[in-house]
Amino acid sequence: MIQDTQRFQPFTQQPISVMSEAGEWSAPFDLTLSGALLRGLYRDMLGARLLDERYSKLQRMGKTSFIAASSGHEAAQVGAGKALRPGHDWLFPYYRDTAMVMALGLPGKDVLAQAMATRADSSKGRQMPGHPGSRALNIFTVASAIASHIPPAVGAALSMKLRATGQVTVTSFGDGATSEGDFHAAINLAGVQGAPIVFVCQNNRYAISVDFRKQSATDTVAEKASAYGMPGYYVDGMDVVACYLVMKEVVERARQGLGPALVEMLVYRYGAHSSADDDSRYRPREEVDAWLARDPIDRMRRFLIKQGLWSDAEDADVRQDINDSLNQAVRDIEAAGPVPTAWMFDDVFAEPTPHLLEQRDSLREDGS
Amino acid sequence: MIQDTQRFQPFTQQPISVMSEAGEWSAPFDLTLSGALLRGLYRDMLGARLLDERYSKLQRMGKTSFIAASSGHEAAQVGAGKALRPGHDWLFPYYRDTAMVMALGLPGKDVLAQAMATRADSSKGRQMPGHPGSRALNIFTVASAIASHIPPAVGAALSMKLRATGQVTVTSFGDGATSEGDFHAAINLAGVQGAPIVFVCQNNRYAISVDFRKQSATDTVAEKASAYGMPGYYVDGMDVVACYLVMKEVVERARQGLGPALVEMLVYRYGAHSSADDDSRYRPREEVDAWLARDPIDRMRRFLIKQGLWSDAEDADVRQDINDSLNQAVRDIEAAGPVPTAWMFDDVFAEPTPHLLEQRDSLREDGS
Amino acid sequence: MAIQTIVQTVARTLGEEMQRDDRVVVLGEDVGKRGGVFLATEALFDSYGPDRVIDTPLSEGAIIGAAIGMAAHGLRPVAEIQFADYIFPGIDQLFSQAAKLRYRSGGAFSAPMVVRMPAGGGVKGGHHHSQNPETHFVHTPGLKVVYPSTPSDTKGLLLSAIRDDDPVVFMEPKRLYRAIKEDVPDGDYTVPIGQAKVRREGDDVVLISYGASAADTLKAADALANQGISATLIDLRSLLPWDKTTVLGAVARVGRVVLVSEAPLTGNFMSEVAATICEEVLDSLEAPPLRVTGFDVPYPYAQERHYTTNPNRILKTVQKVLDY
Amino acid sequence: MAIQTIVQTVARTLGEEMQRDDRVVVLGEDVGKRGGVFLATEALFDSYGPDRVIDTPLSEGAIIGAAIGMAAHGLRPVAEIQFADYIFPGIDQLFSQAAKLRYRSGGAFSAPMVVRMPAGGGVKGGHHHSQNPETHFVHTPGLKVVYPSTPSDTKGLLLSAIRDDDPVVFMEPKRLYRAIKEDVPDGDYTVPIGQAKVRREGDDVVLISYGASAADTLKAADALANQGISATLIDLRSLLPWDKTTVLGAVARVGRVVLVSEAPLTGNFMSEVAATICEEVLDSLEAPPLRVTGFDVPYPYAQERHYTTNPNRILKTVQKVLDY
Ligand SMILES: Cc1ncc(C[n+]2csc(CCOP(=O)(O)OP(=O)(O)O)c2C)c(N)n1
Ligand SMILES: Cc1ncc(C[n+]2csc(CCOP(=O)(O)OP(=O)(O)O)c2C)c(N)n1
Ligand SMILES: [Mg+2]
Ligand SMILES: [Mg+2]
Repeated sequence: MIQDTQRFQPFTQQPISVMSEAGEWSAPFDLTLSGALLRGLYRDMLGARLLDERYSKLQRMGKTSFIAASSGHEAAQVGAGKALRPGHDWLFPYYRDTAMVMALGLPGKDVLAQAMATRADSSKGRQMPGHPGSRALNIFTVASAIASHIPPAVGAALSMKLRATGQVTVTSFGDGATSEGDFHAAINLAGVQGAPIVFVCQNNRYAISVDFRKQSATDTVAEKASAYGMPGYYVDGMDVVACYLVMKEVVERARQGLGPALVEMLVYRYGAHSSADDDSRYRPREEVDAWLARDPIDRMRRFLIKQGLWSDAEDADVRQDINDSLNQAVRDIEAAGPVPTAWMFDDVFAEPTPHLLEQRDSLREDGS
Repeated sequence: MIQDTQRFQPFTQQPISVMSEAGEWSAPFDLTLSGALLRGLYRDMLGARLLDERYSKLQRMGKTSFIAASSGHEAAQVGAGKALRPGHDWLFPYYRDTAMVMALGLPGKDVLAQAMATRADSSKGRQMPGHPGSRALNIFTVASAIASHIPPAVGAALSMKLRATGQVTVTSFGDGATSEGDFHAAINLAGVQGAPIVFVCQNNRYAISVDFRKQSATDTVAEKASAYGMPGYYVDGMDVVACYLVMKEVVERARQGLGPALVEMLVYRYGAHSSADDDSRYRPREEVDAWLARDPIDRMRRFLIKQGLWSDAEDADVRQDINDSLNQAVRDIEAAGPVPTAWMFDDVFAEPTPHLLEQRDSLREDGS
Repeated sequence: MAIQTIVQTVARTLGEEMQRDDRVVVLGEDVGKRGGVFLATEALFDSYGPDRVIDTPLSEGAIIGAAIGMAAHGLRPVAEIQFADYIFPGIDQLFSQAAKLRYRSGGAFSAPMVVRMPAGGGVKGGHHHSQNPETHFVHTPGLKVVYPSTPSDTKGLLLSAIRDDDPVVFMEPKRLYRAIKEDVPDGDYTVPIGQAKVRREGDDVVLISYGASAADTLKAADALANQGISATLIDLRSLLPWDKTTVLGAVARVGRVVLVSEAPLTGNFMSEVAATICEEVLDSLEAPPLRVTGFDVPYPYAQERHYTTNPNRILKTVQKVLDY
Repeated sequence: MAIQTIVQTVARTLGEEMQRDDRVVVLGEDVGKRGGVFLATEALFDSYGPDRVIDTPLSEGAIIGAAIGMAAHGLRPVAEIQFADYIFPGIDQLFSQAAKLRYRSGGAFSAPMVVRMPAGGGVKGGHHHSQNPETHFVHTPGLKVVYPSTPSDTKGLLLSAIRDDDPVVFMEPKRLYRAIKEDVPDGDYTVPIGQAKVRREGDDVVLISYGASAADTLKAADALANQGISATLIDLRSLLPWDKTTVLGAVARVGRVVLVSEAPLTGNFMSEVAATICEEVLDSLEAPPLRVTGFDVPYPYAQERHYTTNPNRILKTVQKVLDY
């Protein structure tokens, strides 16, 4: 599918897009993606959106304590997630990447299990909600500290290069993350070493309440790539096909040993920063509405329908399926029951040290 | 002296220079600097070089424990130091900036006193050699940790802006420093806030033994400025007049509220990284020799002689003067005597806390 | 007097001091329009605008570093670190620059600044929204460290911290942000840095704590009182310098002591207090000084109520000390 | 056996393990051609080339962060931090990522890596080339911490550290780098992490130390022996986990103990050891456990010999404990 020639130019003034808002193909090259793949992109976006809605509901019901929803970022995340080889490439995501990890293959159930922290959570209830991970899928478990996963992502890519494994690393983060020192230290190292890694910045122009204009003196994140000797792509993050195609191109280029890239996807966060936030304090309602009108899922649906690849009836069926399986997932997760207190002392080290065993026993004794 | 028009372009491919190696004026505009200023630039470079030589000798004699010499960096440092208003603007230098702090007005004696850590050291023998500072001259006392002074420099500039003091901050560092996270965090903040600050990178293409090609995937440091929305100037750091003119322009622009700039000065470290280093392990002798042939002091002397502003006789006299005053300085510094042990407990806080007084007394008791 | 919570007290005290002293500026992530994620800087942006209430880029190094330069240049910055857990990307600035500035310059420069940070767990925040990093600060010469547990102490210590001529780390017990309301003195009310508060006098055992653990300890003391056991309750409030005199006096008198602090056990600040107690008043001890602390595991999510210094754990430990 | 210094042992042990296990890579500033500023990676670049001996850009965050990712992906990286003082720009990676990776992922990922760093003062290095940051590490759950004081222990612990499945902070006493030569066992010689070494048995006092202070303590013990005072000498070697059993056994038997460590007093690792001793064997104490440590000031330059735990200070303190 990826052609020999490079389709996309770095450092464009306008975001790269391949379909209009109305859902018309608008790229200067032909659409060669299969119908199955295009339908899959849509279905994954929809699945993530519906999961988000369910997850929010669970949060309001007190069944999980927190959500940082991916709504509005689905095109960017699904485009990126689908560009990787599942179980082969590695992904270092951040807390908002629900749609990305799902597109890579993580079941929605696992996302919710982590959020609900029952025994169904493969990470044993250790972290706050929104912090999934998977050994099988090489999804490096999310950590809350902004940008802190970017240096490890570069390290993994260096290991891939050193051992010529043919793998690629993708790491994803928000616009705010680009201000952290570790973003710079990491991407600089990747540039120097030509590591097989793609840096994906989902620029929703807010870091909680802080406007991108207070985050950076540049107009885009993409242009920062030149400071690291790598191409930077500025992409319409509401256009899932553009996101997918650009990602596919840079991922495969990295796989061929042609070096890292930075991809900025211009998106919008539909909800508040998280369930702990009140965005009306800092975001004008009109701005939110204008972006809601550009919903990436609606746009892709219009595109598919125009291409004869989707119908309203199918849409309803798929929604039903997804919701049914979410219902089942929540039931299973709850049925798994709470994690045991003693698990608190496991996995600090591969083998528990004497002091940890002592502390575990002391807690038992206290019975508290 | 600074014209209304902007003389220099940012982001040039070739380093900005205004005189040839032979000492001919080569800029597309007329030389309008006074003879006194030009002679001063030369004299400052020479003073720093002779101090370096003396300082090295003192180190070999065991009268100070360490030196990281500025030899080879004099044009860059004097050009920068002279572009500031002494006692008004602030300078945040790094350990190699001997010539810069001297050009700003710090007596060579103070540099040596700090290095010899006697009572003549205004910082009370607290730090290793090569770490001068001055309250009167607003020279923020050097700290060893690379790039750690850059965020405070930006903070000072923000304070200047907030209070409209008409001051400017200059901070100086090596090429290695540009890889630290704090460099990025700081310059990014300066860009966002339009702080009155100039970032001066003395690129000698080595960080101890690490080649600049392992430090950054870019050809220059200057081009990194675009990632922070500010101009980046690439300057021949062996041309003191170019360094001075570029610095003067960007400093005055910052003073007028037109924002920060990054200035890269291409230099070469004539000696090993420091008295603790052996550069033959990593630098080819021919490379060193080629740069020695481009000595910035010789070049400026050729220029001055061509301009009729200097003579060999004068040169000998000035050297004699400088060396005499260095002799006197060393005598005075040694005569001041060692710093008292109890000073170790002062200046941790404005007022000593009870625990520090206790510890001071306990040491007295131990008598050790 | 106004009845207010800790977090309200932070915002109002900052506002009062900004009013009084125009050198005071506030900077951090989301401290502007948003008023801070906990509203600890609420309304300041409206009153003082973007020059004095600065939303910074997302970099703790930039925040602390900028504060250092501002302070050295003559301002009195109050930097907010959104969660104490996020001090680490900025800790080099605090340790390598702020803490050593006065010393390394022989007194020529100084950094009169405050670094505020909500700390501690029990709020379902997991690994990176729950930690108590005070040990790192007290072990770094050149920093002062305070950690109040009541609204009044919050005001009194915050004013002292801003007016102090050296860098002060100001830790706020986020679990108590809205849990306690109190009449807070109006006007220029300060609490000196370095003075503990004896909240209650008793003869059977001394309980020492600070921050959110002080509230747990208070509850435990109430339960003990119901059992007829009287405790001396010391809230350290300041950790560096800490009030040795008050602590040693009480322990020497009572002979039994339990030390309560939520940070992990190994290297907990209470280890320092216990070591000092044993160094100085060993012979008055009738039982070993015991510590109730967090465990040596990353701050857990699902089991956090077992991790905190809950009153149950304190009571069991007091019993051991009394039974000794 | 080969007679070698500590720093030679580091380089040779790294070389042997790189030979044995091709997952082992070395990364840091100047570790390549330069062989490290102390030559602790000497000759490795020539043998293993730039893929396995990686000169990184000047960023401790990049160094530690990259090591984490390499380790998670299957390598066994040994990162060098040029001076322990420069851990702070990279400490967020160590604390927020490495230390918590296994735990936060429920065991799915781990970071089997070593972070080496020359530490301690007495080498005219001033503030930023002298510090002993071990307290910060031991107080961070998820990290192991070792700090050998002899060439043999350096080899034995370095091999154990590289082979350990979790992140290990490997501190090297730079003051002793070339001060001691010793016959170091050939081949696969390991020292288990967590075991102290009793260097000498005695009945009058227990002296506990580690790192460069262990050498000072040894000198003090010799001087005591000349006065007819016999000391049990414990070199902890591992700080996390530390060998409680050996320490408590010795102290319970002897009843008098002096703890020696060069880091600043407040929050010194020895505060933890002292607090534990008092918790566990209070009744066997015949005198208060006293600490000989650095002072609560930034590491000074001119007066550094007064700051270190020199034998004089140790002897005066031992005398106090004996006279009690
Ligand atoms: C090191 C660090 N500092 C602060 C925070 C608190 N925080 C959580 S999310 C966030 C904003 C992140 O913004 P951005 O990177 O743009 O991602 P977005 O949420 O917009 O997708 C902040 C400041 C954090 N998690 N980590
Ligand atoms: C944070 C930090 N890491 C490492 C060091 C050790 N170190 C001292 S100088 C230096 C190289 C600096 O190179 P550069 O910035 O290019 O300056 P130059 O010496 O070439 O002028 C290093 C790695 C340090 N001082 N601080
Ligand atoms: Mg954002
Ligand atoms: Mg350099």
